[in-house]
Amino acid sequence: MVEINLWSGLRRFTDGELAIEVEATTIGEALDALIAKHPGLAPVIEAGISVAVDGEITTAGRNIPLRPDSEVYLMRRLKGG
Amino acid sequence: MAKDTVNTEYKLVGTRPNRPDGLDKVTGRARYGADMSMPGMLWGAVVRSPHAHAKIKKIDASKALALDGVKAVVTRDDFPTGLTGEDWNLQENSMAGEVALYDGHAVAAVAATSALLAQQAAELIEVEYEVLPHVIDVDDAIKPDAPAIRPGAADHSVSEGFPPNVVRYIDYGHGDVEAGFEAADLVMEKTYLTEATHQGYIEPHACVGQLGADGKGEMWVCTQGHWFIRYMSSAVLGLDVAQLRVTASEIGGGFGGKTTIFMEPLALALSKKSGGRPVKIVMSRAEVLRATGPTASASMDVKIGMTRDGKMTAGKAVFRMQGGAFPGAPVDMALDCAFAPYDLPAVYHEGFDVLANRPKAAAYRAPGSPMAAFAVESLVDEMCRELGLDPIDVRLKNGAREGTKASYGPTYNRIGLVETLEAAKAHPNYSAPLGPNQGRGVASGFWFNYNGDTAVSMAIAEDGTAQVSVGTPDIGGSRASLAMMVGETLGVPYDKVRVNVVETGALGINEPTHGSRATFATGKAAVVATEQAIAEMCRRAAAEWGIEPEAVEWVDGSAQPAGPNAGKFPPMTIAEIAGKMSTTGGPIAGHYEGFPDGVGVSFGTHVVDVEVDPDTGKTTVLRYLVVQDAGRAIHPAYVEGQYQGGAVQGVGWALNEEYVYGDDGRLQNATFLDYRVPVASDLPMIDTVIVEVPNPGHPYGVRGVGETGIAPPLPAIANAVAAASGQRLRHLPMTPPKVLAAIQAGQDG
Amino acid sequence: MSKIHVSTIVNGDAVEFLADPRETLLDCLRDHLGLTGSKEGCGTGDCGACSVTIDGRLVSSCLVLGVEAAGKTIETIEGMADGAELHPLQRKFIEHAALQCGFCTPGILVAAKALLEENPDPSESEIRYWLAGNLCRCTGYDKIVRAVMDAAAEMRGAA
Amino acid sequence: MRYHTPATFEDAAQIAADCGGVTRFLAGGTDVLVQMRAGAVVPDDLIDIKHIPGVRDIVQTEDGGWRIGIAVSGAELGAHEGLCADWPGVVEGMELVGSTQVQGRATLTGNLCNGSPAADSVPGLVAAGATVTVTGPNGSREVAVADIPTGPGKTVLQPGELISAITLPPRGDRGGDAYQRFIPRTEMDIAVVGCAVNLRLDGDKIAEARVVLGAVAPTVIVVPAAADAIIGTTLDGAALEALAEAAQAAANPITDKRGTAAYRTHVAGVLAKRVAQQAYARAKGSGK
Repeated sequence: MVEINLWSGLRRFTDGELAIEVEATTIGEALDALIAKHPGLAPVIEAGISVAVDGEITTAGRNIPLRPDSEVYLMRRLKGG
Repeated sequence: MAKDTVNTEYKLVGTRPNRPDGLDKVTGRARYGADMSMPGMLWGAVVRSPHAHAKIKKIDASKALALDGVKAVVTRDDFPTGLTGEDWNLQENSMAGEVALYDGHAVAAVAATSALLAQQAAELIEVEYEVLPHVIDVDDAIKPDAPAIRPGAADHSVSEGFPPNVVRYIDYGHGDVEAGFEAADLVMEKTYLTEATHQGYIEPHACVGQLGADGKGEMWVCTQGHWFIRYMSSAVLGLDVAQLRVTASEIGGGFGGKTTIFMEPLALALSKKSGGRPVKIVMSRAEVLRATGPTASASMDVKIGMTRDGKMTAGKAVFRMQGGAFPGAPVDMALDCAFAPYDLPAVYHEGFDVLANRPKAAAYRAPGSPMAAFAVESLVDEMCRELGLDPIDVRLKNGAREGTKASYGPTYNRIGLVETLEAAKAHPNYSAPLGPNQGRGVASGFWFNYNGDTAVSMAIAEDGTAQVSVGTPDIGGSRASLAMMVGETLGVPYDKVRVNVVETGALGINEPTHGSRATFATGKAAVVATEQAIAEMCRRAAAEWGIEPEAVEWVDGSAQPAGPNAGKFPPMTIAEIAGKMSTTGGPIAGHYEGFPDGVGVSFGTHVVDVEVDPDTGKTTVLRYLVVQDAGRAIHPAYVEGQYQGGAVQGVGWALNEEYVYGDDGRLQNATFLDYRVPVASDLPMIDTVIVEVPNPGHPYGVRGVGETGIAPPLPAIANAVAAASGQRLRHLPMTPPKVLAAIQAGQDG
Repeated sequence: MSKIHVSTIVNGDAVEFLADPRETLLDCLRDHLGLTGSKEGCGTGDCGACSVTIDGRLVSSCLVLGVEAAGKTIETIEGMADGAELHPLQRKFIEHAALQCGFCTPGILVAAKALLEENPDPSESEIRYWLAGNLCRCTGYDKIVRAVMDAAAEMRGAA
Repeated sequence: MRYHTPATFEDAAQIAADCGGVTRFLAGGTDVLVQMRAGAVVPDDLIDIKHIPGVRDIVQTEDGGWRIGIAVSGAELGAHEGLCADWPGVVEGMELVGSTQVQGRATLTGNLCNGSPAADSVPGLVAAGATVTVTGPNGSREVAVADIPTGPGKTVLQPGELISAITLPPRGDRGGDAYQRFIPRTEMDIAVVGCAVNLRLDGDKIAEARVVLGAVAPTVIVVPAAADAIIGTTLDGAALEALAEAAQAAANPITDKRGTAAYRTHVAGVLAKRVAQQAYARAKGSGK
C-alpha cells in the first residue's frame, strides 16, 4: 500500500479524505486505483495532472515506480515558459 | 579557457567556449522565421476583429477575391467542426467562430502574390459585427453580473453558483491556518494587483506553410517547440499529425510565448485552398501585441502571520487571474510558487481562473510565479519593516531547506534557497551606501523546472566526430551547453560535437524549449544517448581485442582494456573505432526517448537599489544583483545571461510594461513605442552570483535556470521603491504617475 | 501602381531592383536582394533590428523607402565582416555571449559600429544611450555593453 | 501611390496642388512611413523633397541667425557646432526625438508638420521665436513656428503648401535656452510633458523670457504668465514657485495612455523650474 496525498480541493470527490491508501507499484496503478475508489476523481486525473514522488514532480510517467514509503502528492498540471 | 567553477573534475563543463551558432548570428546568416522564402510562395494577411466582443454576422470577401493576384480567403467555415477541450480552444483562438472574443481576434485570412497585395485584400474583406458587452479587468470579470463570455467553459472544479466567468477553481493547503494567525504577533493582509504584460520577443511570429490536397504538408516556423506546432496545427485542421513536417527556424526570443499556435494553421489552410502553394505569414508588431501571448493579469489577497522575532506562523493566498477569453490563466502555478520559499506550519491557497475579453494568455517565463512573488514577497517586506527586521534574516529564519514540507505539498529534496540568501547577504551590493531618495529591496523567487517528452539521437561520424540531433530549439545558447555535455561525456573536444535542432520527421515527439528544460532534459537525454554510443564503441573494441566488453572502459575519448586486461592493448581512439565502423557492425549511435526524471527546483534571491524622483515619481534602477542556484552551470556565461535577461524583463513588468485598454475594450498600446520594454539606457549592469547546489537528478548537476529569475524583480523593486519613497505600491506597474500619487497621498496623510 | 527601378550600392556591390514605392528599404533588402540579415521587429522605428547605414549615417531601414536608396551607399550586417575576417565587434559579441536568440544582434552590431566610428572611446553611458533604440529582450543589455566596450578597447589598441 | 522627386519647392507645391488625392511630403519620413505602415495614411502622391538643392544646409543669416534646410536630420543638427552653441535648447529638443537611428533621418520640419502637441523639437523653436518659410503655388510667406500647429495632427498649411526653410533669430548676448521633457523611460518615449525656456539676462536678472509647454494642450502653448513670473528676478526660490504655478495653471492636458491630466499638470510645474534653471545657467555662462 502507498499513500496518495490529494490537494484539498479534491476532498469533495473523496468523501473528505485527503490521504488515500492504494495498492500500487507505479504511478499509473495508483491513479487507476484512485479512480476505482473515487470515480469522481476521473475527470480531474484525465484532464491532466502532475505527480510529485519523493519531492520530484513529473507530468506523465505512469510507469514511474512507487515504493510503500514513497511520498506521493497529486498536483495541478505544470507547464513552463 | 578559464574555468569558473572550483570543481575541476570536468574539462568542458564550467568553461565559456564560443557558441557554435555564433558566427551565423553575428553575420546575419542565421535564418529566422521571416527569412525563408519558397518557390511559388504566396503571402498571407489576417483580418482581425476591432471589437473586444462581437458576434460575427457576415463576412464578405468578394471584393478581395476580385483583385488580380488574390488566391484564397479562409474563414472558420474552412475548418473542421466538432473539436473539444484544448484543441477546440486552440481552433477558436486561431480563427474566431461565431463570436470574436477580443480586439485582434482573427476572423479571416487571405493569400495573394505579394505582401502588399495581401494586406490590401485583407482591408477589402468586409465583416459585419454585432457588438456585445465586454469585460477587461479581472475584478470586473469575476463579478456575478459580468457579461458571460463563454457559457459552458467551466471545468469540473467550478460548482453551481460561481460567477459566470469563473472557469476553474482551486483550493488546497495544509496545517491549521487560523491557529497560525492566532499564534502570530503581527498579522497583515493586503491586496496586490498586476497588469498583463507581453513576452516581448523582438521577432514577430512568422511561418511558411504548405499543405496539399493529399493532406501532406510542411512548415517553417519560429517556435520554441515544433512538435507542439505540428500537433496543434494538425488538431485544428483535422490532419494526420505525422503527415505534417515542421522545421523550426532560428528563433528570435519566445519566453513561453512561442509554445503554441497562432497563425500557423491559417497559413496551412490558405495553402491548401491555393492549390498547395506555400504561404508565408509574418505578423506585424501590432498583431503580436494584440493577438499573441500576453500573460494573465492578477488580483491577489495575501495574509501572513509573523512573530515579533520574524518567525512566520501561517500564510494564506487568494488569487484571481484572467488569462483572456480562454481557460488557462496560470493561477494554479502562481499559488504553488507563492509560499514556496518558506517553511510554513500552515498554509492555505485558493484560486480563480477567470475569463475576460482579451487574447488567450500564453506561458511567460515561470508562468504565475512573478505575480505570486510580487504579492507574497511584498507583504513579507511590509511586515519586516513593521517589525524592524532585516529582510534577508527573516527569509533565512523561515527559508525552505532540504526536508521542508513545501507549501505546495511534497517534501523538498536538496535545494539552494538558503545558499542564495547567504550569498546575497555577503555581496557588497547589500551593504553599499545609499543616498537620499534611494532605497534597497530584497526578494526571493521560485520555479519548479520541468522535464517533458524528450527524444534525442546522437551518432558518431566516420572520423570520430559526433552529431547530436535534438528537438529543442536553441533560444539562448543550448547548442553550446549540449555540445559541452556530450563532449565531456565522450571525452572529445567541444568543437568535435555538432548539435543540430532537427525537424519533426527526424525524432520522436519533443516538448518545446520551455519549463527551463532544454539544458536539463535534452542534456540528460543527450548524455544517455552518448553513453549508449560509448557502450557500443567499447563493444567494438572488445571484439577486436577478443576480450569481454565489460573488460573495456572508456577514458578520454578512447576505449581501454580494463581490469585484468589493463595495458594489454593500446587505447583505441574514437577516430579509430569510427573509421572502421562499416566493417565492424555498421553505424554507431545512441538515442533516448522518454521523460527524463530528476528535475531539481530552483530558487533565487535578488537585491536591487533604486532612486525615486520625489517630484515626478520616476524610479531609476541604480544597482541590481541576481543570486540564483543553477545546480551546476554548464556554460556560466549563458547562465548569467538567463539571470540578467529574466531580471530585466522583471524590471519592465515592475515599472513600465502593461496592457492599456480603452473603455471600448481595444488595446491602446500595440506598439513598442507605448508598450515600454526596458531600453539599454534604463539599466545598470546586472550583477550575478551563480550558486551551485548540484541537482542529484542530473548527470552534471543541472537545474533549469531560465525562469526563476523573472519572479523576484517585481517584489524586489516594489520593496526598494517603498524604502526609497516611503510609499508602498501594491499595483504594478509602478509608473511615475502611480508613484507620484502615492507620494502625494503620503504627504497629505 | 507601377514599380520604380532603383540602382544603388549595397555592401560595395552595385545592385538594382524594382521597388513598389510603398516598400521600405528593409522590404527591398530582404525580399528583393535576399539580404535577410536586417530584421523587422516593429516596423515603426522603435526596435532597431533593421539598422543599416546610408551614406555612413545610421538609420532604421524600416523608416526609409526603397526608392529613396537610389544613388546611395548602403551598408548592412552582411557587409560588416571583411571576407572571413570578422569585425572586432562581431568577434567580441560571440566571446562575451552578448547574444542569446540573436535576432536583435545584426541591428545592434551595425549601430555599435556606427558609434565606434564616431566615438572610439565611448563611456558605458554613451553606449547605453546610443543603443537605446535597439531593443534586446534576452540579455538585459549587460553583456552587449561589455562587448562593445571591449571591442572599442581592442580597436583603440588598448586591449 | 506615386512617388515624386521635384527639384524646387515651387515644383513640389505645384505637384501637391495638382494632385487630387491624399498628398504627403517626404523629408525624414519617420512619421510618414509609420503612418503608412499602420494604414493610417496611405498617400496617393508622395513628394520627396530631399532632392531640392540646399535642403541639407545650415547657413548663418546676415543678421547672425540661422537658416536650417528642411531635410537637415537631427544628427546633422547636433553635429553643427555654431548652432549648438547658439541654440542648445532647440538642438536638444530635436535630439530627443526617437533613437539614434531616427536621428539619422528625422527633421525639425517634419516634427513640426506632424502636428503633435508632444513634438519634442517644437517648444524649443517656439521659445526661440523661430519662423518658417511657407511655400505654396502662389509664392512664399514667413510664419512664426508658434502659429503652424492648430491642433493634434493639424497645421495651418493649406493643400499645396509646404515649409521650405526654418529660420532662427540671432542669439544675441546673455541669452540661454533649454528644453527638457518627462518620459517614463530614459529614451524612446513620446513626451508626457515637455518644456522649453528661452531667456535673456540683464546682469543677474532675467530681462526677457519665453516659457513654452508641450503635451499639455492641443498644441504647444506659450505661457506668458510663466515668463512674467521670472522676468525681473534672479530665479530665486519664490520666482521658481511662481513659475511652476503659472505653468500648472496654463496646462490643460488630457488623460491618456501616457499620463493622467493631474500628473501632466503637476509635472509641467516641475519641468518649468528645472528647465528655467538650466536656461538661466546657460545664459550666465554664455561669453557673449
